[in-house]
Amino acid sequence: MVFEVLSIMLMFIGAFFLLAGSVGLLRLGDSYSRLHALTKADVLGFGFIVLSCMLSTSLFSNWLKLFLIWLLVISYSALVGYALANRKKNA
Amino acid sequence: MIGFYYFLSLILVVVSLYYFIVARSYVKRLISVNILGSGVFLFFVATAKNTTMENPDPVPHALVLTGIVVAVSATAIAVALILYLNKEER
Amino acid sequence: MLDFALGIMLLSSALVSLHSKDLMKSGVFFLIFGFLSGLIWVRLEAFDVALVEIILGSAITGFLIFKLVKGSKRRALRVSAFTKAWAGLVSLLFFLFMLFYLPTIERQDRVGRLVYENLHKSGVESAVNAVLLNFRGYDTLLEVGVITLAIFGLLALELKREAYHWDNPLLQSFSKLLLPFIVFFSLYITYLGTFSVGGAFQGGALLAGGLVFFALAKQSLPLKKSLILLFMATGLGFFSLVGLFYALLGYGFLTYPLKLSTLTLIFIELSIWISTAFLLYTAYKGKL
Amino acid sequence: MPIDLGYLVALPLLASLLSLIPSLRVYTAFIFSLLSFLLSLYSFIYTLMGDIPLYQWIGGWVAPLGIGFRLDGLSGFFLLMTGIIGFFVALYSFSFFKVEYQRQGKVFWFFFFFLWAGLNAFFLSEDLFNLYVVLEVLSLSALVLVALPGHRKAIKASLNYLFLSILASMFYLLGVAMLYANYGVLSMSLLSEKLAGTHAFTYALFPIIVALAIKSALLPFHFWLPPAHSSTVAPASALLSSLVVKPPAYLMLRLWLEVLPKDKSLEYLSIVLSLMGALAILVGSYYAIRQKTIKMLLAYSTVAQMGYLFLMAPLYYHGESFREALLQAFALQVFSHALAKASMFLSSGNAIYVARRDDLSYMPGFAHSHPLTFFALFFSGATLIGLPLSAGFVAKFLFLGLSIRLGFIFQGSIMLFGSLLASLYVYPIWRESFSSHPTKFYDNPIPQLMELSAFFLGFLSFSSGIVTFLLLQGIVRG
Repeated sequence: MVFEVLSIMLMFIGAFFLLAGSVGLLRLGDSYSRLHALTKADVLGFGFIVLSCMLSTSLFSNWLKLFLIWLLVISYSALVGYALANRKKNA
Repeated sequence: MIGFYYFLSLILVVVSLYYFIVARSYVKRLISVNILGSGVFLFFVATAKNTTMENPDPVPHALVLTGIVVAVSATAIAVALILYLNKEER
Repeated sequence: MLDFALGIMLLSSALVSLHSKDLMKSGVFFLIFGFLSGLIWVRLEAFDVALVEIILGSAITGFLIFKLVKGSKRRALRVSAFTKAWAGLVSLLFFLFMLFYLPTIERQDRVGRLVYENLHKSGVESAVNAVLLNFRGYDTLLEVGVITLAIFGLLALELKREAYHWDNPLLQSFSKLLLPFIVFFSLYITYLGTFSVGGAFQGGALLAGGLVFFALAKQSLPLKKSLILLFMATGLGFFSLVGLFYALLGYGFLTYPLKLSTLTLIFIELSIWISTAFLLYTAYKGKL
Repeated sequence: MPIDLGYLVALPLLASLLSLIPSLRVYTAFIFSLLSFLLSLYSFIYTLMGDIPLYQWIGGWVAPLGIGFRLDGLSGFFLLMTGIIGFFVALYSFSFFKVEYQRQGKVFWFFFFFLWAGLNAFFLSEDLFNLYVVLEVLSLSALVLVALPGHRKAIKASLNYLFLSILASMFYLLGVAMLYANYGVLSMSLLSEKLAGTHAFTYALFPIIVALAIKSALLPFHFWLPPAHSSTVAPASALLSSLVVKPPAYLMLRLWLEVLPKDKSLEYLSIVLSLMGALAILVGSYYAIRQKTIKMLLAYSTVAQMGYLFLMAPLYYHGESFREALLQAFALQVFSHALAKASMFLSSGNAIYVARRDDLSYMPGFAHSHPLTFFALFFSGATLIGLPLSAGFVAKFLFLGLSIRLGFIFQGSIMLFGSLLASLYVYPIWRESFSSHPTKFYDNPIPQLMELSAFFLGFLSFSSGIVTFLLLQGIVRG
């Protein structure tokens, strides 16, 4: 029972960070800082959501898949952040 | 709920038909054809859901799958031809 | 409520993509339109279609369209006010015409009930793949033919233009790291197709995405040209050979005997998987 | 003994893949074109003797679940037409690509066999969605054949053709989706039972008919055809003009006669189609007469000749009792136009090979230097106009008899006037090639094979008028 409550709470925290990220994307003026908001806040929010999904599943295979998804999201969002910043600099 | 998706597919088809005729550049015309295709596929999948069985009818899903692959291959050729025309112009 | 929100977002992204003057903007919104329509397919419980739509319908089509955005002029075609008027009239009439049509559709189970009844005889558990490969296998044969025809047509035009790439060390190392996992995962998706969501086209498109990501960093595959050509032609070649083989054996064109059908279908899926991947990879590169 | 109809589709597909291998190219091209021709011939002979219509359910799954092949008199006849034209165009292309366009020759065979497989698949299939995929195969392979020469005009023509054909395919798919939503069935034979007495199909009919009209270049949508068919190599434009525009008209006839029940809206639609057909004949012939280059002239004459098939739409609607005669007249008109147009495009290829120029005034005096090509032009021109003894004449004669018996004087008179116009645009070709003092005397010889194949096609189109009773026996039987 405690797992359900915990996962719902984590889900809310994740949703809050996603909201913060998108608000940051809209509000911040300079594109570099918007990039910051996008990569940092969203990935953190996503991490919390993955954590809450992990709690709600009992199967170990799902647990492993979710962990791999989280790894992939972290790495490619860093790459995308770097790519956007790099193109912005040379363009 | 299904009626809304039928209506949505209808709007997509009509809007993309208008923009197909009025398109100023080949790229816009290509995008409008793709959106028209998505509208027709939405009509198909809405029909799949419009059944009394609990899980939807798989035949329209297979047809839409085939349709998407056909649309992608037609787009690939269209892109090659448009690139050829742009290259020729310069 | 969720459908309403998805529908409005889909419609608005379509409108922006169609109406905006700037081609880059319409390209980006076309991508958003593709992902949203993928979500709508999930909402309508069409999971296989959602997978294909997101990978093929929006990502790869979007990528192809982005190849065009830089080069093309905005004013290629002249459009007079008269054309706008009759185009508006035609689409309005068509809208009204279809509006009268919609109420005539009633709720009935069409061929779906028959598919579920005969599912055990098709050698595949997932209903969509049973229809795709066994019940309507001839459609899929012609469809593999269409994509092979399109990409070989693209090669026949001999476009000398260099595909878009960005040689950046970070991208190169990351794509090199990711490629084996993508290949393995797309094979898993293709094999999964016989049981649940997934299948040959989804896996092939996924692998194509991986290969394109690999080639994006200006790295070419270590395969010879003729081998790539062979991979591209395996889908159509193997599928029609199997169809002919069973015709020669007397079962009839594309008719699989029950005990052999699962094995044959798996081999057909693998051949479609490898050929779709390399066909779409060549579509990105524009030349061999 | 009925053969497996799957061979008719799978063999050309395999041939197209094999023709990619450079060393095997010429052998596969010859062997498989001969093989496909014999297969089509066998299936035509089967319709004369065996029990037809022959149904073959692919994968053993019967109608609503699976897809079926259907071989009856009409489809057997069109398979024969595809076989004959495919075989002779293959013969022509052997020597054509040795002499000109060597680069395009390498890839031509892949799309040639794909087109052949698509045509066989179209005339055999009886499933609406399957016909959508086959229409896409046909338009994509035709499209690449148009873009083959690679110069700017060909690419622009094929791009316009591509956009229009994708739009038409999507409309056709919408029509099929509407039919599936209402009746839950995709196969034509089941659909005819379900449609009796309902009205919902008239809505679905509109997108399908518009799509088929676009694909067969009926009047308001004919703009893509002349640039597309005139800007490509001779064998490709022969294939396009004679074969690729025919299947949509064939599907419309099959829908009209076998699937759709009698309905008020159908009658109005047939009148509209007949008017558009009549306009197509008049406008097509008018432009054909004014053309300066032979390929554009032939392309516009294709638009005009396709108008005949739609002109007779009211007859298909009212002629329930004369079903056999209507099928025969339609089949013969398509057959004669296909063979005549193919041989005219091939001989125009010869003329361009000799004169190095496309426009009519420079046509070499063929009567003196190359009699074989001149005879090909003469025979096929006679068939286009419909002079007696030719298949064109028999088709027009049958149509005329039917339109008078059913009381459609307008259609009959337009057809006669159309034949007059046809003679007006065929005559300049004869005048140029028969001119006693040609502007420039060309004596460089045309390769033997190119002349012979053009001649045989023209001769067949003319002489088949004599053996029509044998050709049409299949349709009479069912």
